[in-house]
Amino acid sequence: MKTQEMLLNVGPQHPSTHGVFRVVLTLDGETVVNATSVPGYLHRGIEKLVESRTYPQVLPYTDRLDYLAGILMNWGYVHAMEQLMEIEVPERAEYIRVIVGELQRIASHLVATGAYAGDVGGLTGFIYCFRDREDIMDMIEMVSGARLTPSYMRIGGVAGDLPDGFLEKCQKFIDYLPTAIEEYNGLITGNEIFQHRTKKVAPITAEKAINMSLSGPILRASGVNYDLRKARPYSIYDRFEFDVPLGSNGDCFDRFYLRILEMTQSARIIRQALAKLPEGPINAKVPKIIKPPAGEVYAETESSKGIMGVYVVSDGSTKPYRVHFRRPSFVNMGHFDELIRGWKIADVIAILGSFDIVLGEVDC
Amino acid sequence: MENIFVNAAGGIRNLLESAGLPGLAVDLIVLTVIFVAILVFVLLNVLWLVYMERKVSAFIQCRIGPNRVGPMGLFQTIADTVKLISKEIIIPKNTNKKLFLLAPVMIFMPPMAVFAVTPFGKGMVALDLNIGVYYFVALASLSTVIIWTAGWTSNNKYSLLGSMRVVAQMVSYEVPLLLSIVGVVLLTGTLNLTGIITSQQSVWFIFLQPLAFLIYLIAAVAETNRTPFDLVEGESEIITGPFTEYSGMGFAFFFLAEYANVLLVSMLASILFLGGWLAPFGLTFIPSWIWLLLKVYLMIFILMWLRWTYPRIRIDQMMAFCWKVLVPLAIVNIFVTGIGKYLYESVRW
Amino acid sequence: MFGKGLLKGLKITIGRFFGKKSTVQYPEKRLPLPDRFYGKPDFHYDKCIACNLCVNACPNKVITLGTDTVEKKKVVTGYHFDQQYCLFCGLCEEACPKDAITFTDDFELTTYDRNTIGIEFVKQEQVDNKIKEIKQAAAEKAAAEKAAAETKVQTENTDKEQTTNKEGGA
Amino acid sequence: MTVQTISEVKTEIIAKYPQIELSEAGHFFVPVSQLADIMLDLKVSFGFDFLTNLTAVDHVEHFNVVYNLSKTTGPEMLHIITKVDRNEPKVPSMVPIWGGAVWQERETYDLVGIIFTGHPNLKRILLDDNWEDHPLRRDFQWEGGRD
Repeated sequence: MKTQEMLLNVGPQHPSTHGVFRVVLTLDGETVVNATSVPGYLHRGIEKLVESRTYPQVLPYTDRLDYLAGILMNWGYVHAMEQLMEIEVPERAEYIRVIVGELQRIASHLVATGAYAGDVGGLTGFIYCFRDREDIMDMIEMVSGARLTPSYMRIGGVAGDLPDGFLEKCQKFIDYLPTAIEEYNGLITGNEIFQHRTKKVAPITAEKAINMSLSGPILRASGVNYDLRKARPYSIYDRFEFDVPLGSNGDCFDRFYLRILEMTQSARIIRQALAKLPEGPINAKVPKIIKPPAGEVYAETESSKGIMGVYVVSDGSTKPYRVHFRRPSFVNMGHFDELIRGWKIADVIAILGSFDIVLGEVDC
Repeated sequence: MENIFVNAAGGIRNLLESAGLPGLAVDLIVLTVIFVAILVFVLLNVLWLVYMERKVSAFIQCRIGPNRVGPMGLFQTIADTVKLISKEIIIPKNTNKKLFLLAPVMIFMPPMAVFAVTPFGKGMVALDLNIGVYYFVALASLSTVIIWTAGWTSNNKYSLLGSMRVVAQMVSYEVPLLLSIVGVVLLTGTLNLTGIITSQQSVWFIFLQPLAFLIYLIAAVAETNRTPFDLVEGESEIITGPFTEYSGMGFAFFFLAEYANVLLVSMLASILFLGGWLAPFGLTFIPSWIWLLLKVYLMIFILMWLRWTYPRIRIDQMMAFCWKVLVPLAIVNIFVTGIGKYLYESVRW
Repeated sequence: MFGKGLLKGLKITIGRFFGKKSTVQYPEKRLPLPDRFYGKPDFHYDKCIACNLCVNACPNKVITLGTDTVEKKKVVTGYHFDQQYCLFCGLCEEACPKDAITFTDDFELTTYDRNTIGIEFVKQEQVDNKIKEIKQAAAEKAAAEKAAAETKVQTENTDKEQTTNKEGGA
Repeated sequence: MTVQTISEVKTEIIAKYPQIELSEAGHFFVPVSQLADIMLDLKVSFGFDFLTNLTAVDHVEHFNVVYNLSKTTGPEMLHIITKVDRNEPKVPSMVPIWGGAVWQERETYDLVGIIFTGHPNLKRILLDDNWEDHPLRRDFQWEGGRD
């Protein structure tokens, strides 16, 4: 029998590439023989754009990197700037940052969880996750005035103090979260079909994960205990008690389930931060016109997708000489082509979903 | 109430006969009327099912669902159909135009043809075929070819993948479907659908053949290409599979035919396992056709409930599940049924 | 046991089937918006002092401020807000010392025409009124000054006269 | 393994490789010619197993290629800079040492135009394949659009 390999273009317009991502698959029947990822359809040249903006003006652009975790992206940038300018952030601002940052992390993981359920065909799980994410979006809207692109952080602090009613709402959500997680576990995680679809699919060994510079839940699913919040605590993460959930097989199921476990830990952090929230100023004394000393800095924070690094080169003027964002999704995707070889089309979608990419971040 | 439709058909027949028409012409006209009635019944149900699916999925997902067009959004499907009719039918380049356009027209044929032999109530059957079950199985497998035609002529790689999946899936799941029905046929000794219903007078076959019912249910879900076996459409993987290139009414036909199939398999499930139009607990004051509809809608609801709960299975797992689990189980079921029947007949409790 | 998870899923979904729905019937019912919401921008002409801070703060050059100097006073002659490029980051609002640019909670910003999406906040009559006001104020001030100067001159003159008289007297 | 502070690690590295310059801010300046060897040794002997960041900056008269290494077992981080001649921007690829460099090097090539010798697939990644210039160079000009 004569057989022929088939070239299939998945994307840039495809229901489950999570945006405008394209993979060119060479298929033998349903099995992937070769794969080439083609990102760049959402490339806006943010790194170039910000060269002509002043330092505070860079901030709204960071929102648009990982638009599912805007606050964490803000944080990465302001963290780097604070290191460059050696600014001491006031206590209260740090606590507020931790609270909204962890809320945003839960929101981002909820999208990942829900979208993953949708990717393997269970749309109901998707809607449930988005229903609960809505509460977080409301809270973020409350503090920052926008749902997706908050631009909430400022160099040396945050844009505004927590509004009235926020703490109660946050507390209520944290109390509610375990019930929601139980529901996801019942509907998605515990489902045998789901487990068949994801367990033992595309495992990544710990060595490979480190070698490929994977970060975030993908790295930890392979059993590598590397969470910047623990390994190199920035901000005030050394004051909170929380665990770093680890996977054992590094397969799709572990990558998925790790995010659910991380939500619980984030909730734990928020609970402690709410209890300890001090009074005080929310902004450090920062000059009106920000002119950092000439030099360069590279600082990392742990975003929901992995390590968010920001590299800023200053020439002493009001505009950055060069800003580079190390986007976790982008670096993680470097391993994708190699990983999907030999799996079925349905697995390709499952693997892509377990990577939880955001195209705004991949393409920058 | 009970005999409203039977009486209506009889009335027409009497009217025509009294008008002095020859017997053959009377038969022809009455049959045409019955078939048109069935057609209308099926189409109305299909429109309702689209609405119902949207409502059920919405309710399961904490939403409200369509509620703007008409009272409770009842006319939503009609509005959608009107929209689809008014849309342009796009035909891809370099395709076999005739086949491409023929497929959506043909897709309604198999389920419609099967409805000709299904009893809708006591005495309410258009053609009381002796080999009804056989006829159903034979015709139901026809839709494979039609969907495959659609996928092949679309000249699209996603459609091709989808249509290959159709062939693999539907051909495979025919086997357990058929084998699960064999259990029932063994018990009754007839292939006539009305005969099968009347032999459930004392006990429904779901209690005698629970395994067969389960296998039938799973195979039926697979036959209708619904989650967890919706690999053919597999929205997140291969867009909508064979229907990717269809627009406007072409797409609508496939979409509606899916619901006609759902209606069909649910009806067959009620007939084969749930006692058809027989009333449970002696509640005979409710007409038989209402009982059948109730059972059919219960089955449909279960199918929808499954669809909005489960994720999709993968192609190799699906095939393995069919050949390694369902088929052996069905064969075991046949053996057990056969032995059981033999014992029952020889012991004569 | 295999199938337990499947049954649990069915239990959850049937529970939700009969449970409370979370949809809000949007155009009729609306969720409350927080105070900080960044909706459609709003400009208060009278508060603006034409300091240009918002223009400089904007990352995307959305705002163009037209100014004119009338009687040594800055008058805002135009405030064009090119909404299609707005990032709704709120940096302009933060930069403004007089709260002249604020954001309302109107989020329905779609228009049928691309040309209508930019907002020109300042109306000509506002400018005219302002200029008139300033001119009037200036005129009044000038008149007052003139009057003051005249009285001053008069007093000076009388002073002079007195002194000359005195001198003359001496 | 004894616990070392980051400055101790740095002095140890400097002691082993005197050709490395240590700047005031604690950044390493490594000559291009020895980059590959030193990087490999940093991974093998010093345990910097995680390449987090890789990028380049155009300093008009030369390029700086920047590497950030860290450890998955500890908090240490290294900031390594290599100066590259602007007319011949060639740097050995890190892909054989850290597979994670594969996309980051493509991105750096795409946007700054550094050529990584030995990279398995050095193609443009974000921009169009027919794009001509490297936009993050300081002399990049573009026409049209809103800036």
